[in-house]
Amino acid sequence: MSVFVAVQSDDFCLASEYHELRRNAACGAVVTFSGLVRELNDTALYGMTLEHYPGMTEQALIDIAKQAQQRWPLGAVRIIHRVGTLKPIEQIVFVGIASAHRAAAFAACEFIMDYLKNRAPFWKKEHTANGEYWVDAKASDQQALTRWE
Amino acid sequence: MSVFVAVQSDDFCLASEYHELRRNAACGAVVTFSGLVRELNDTALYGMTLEHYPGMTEQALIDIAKQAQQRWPLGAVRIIHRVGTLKPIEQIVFVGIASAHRAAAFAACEFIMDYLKNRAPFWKKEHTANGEYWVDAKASDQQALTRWE
Amino acid sequence: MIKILFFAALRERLDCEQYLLNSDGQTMPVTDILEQLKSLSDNWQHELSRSDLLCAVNQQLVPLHTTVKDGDELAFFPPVTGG
Amino acid sequence: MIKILFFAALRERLDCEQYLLNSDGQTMPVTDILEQLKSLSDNWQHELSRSDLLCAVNQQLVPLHTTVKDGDELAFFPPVTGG
Repeated sequence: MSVFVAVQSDDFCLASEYHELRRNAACGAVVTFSGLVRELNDTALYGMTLEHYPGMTEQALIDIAKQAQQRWPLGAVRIIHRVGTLKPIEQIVFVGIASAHRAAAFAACEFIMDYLKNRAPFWKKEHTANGEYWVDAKASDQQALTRWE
Repeated sequence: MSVFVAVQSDDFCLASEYHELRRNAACGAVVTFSGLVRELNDTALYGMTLEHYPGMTEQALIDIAKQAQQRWPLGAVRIIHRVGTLKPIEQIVFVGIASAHRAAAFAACEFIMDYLKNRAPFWKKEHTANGEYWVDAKASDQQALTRWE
Repeated sequence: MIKILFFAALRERLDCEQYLLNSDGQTMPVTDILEQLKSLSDNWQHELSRSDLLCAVNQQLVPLHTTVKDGDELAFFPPVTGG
Repeated sequence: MIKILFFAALRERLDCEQYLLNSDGQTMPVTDILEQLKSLSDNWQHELSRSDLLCAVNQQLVPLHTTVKDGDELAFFPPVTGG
């Protein structure tokens, strides 16, 4: 099992990540999740700033990847999270899984996103037409964890 | 909601598909599944031939995409399935979903793969060191449907 | 006339890709057509008796008791293995 | 000495990124440290009383009753919103 984790201000390239995930010839299933900066319902979004806790973020992502690895048979896990200032429709986060089994690949990818949303120390501040606001944590993200308990 | 379906002998490009899926600015979540020709446990695999029922395959994939659309709020669904002769580690199938919500994107992508595996008229014949064999349907694929009923 | 198609392992075992059945303008259940086809030979009898046989009428999966009519496209095939 | 870090909305509201606490070599629960910090001002009292306050010791999420010792890195922050 290979684990790759990165916290970076640079953008990432889905095609390169996929290329890495495909290296294991025993893995017939590759699932990817990409999270993008999306429009707001009520006001114009100019962009957002992602703050993080340097050092702890990388550690938290590795921990989450290892938990996934203990639950499902995985060939490779890649997690990238961006920090700094992002514009609308830019990429924020990538999680990619390679496995011999598609059910394991889907479950591990969703598990990692659910845990990342609740446990990895990142915080979003939105820059909108109405001012700057720290994003509130969503109850639905906390709720999502219950299915894995 | 946009639906794109293709049955083709040509390879596909994940980066191009992702580019299309990202067009909808309201969709912050993109999930992709890629199925690859993988090694066999017991013998060398030289490649496989994918037979299909022309006309019905496209129709079946559109039906499956529409069922997913009725269950979850989706921005875009893209399904590509290759036919003809494929070599090891080549791409077989792609399913990509864009949605405002990651849970919907994950569920729809897995739902489509589960239905495709049981309802879309494709058949694999493996070319191995021991001869040519039609692949047997797996009970686990049929079992996977029960969670959506 | 009803066009009957066979796919994959079934096509190979029957050594038949397409079979045209004169339906005399009648509608009939797929099960009746299956009985006619099974009477062609022991091999057809055996292959078309498999419990996992799938059937499509006009490119839609249907149960074997479905009725078909003149001009319909009927297809038989083994469990699908794509994806 | 215990290094205490604050992040995101909490950092802004306290107007404090880092606070060094002289622990006199003692071990103590995070709850005791919180009480000391709350006594600094009404604002600190208010901000550090939030029920959703999260705490990490040496970069691991921990409950507030966890004990810290000299040289530990302690951090307080609001619910995370990455991904």
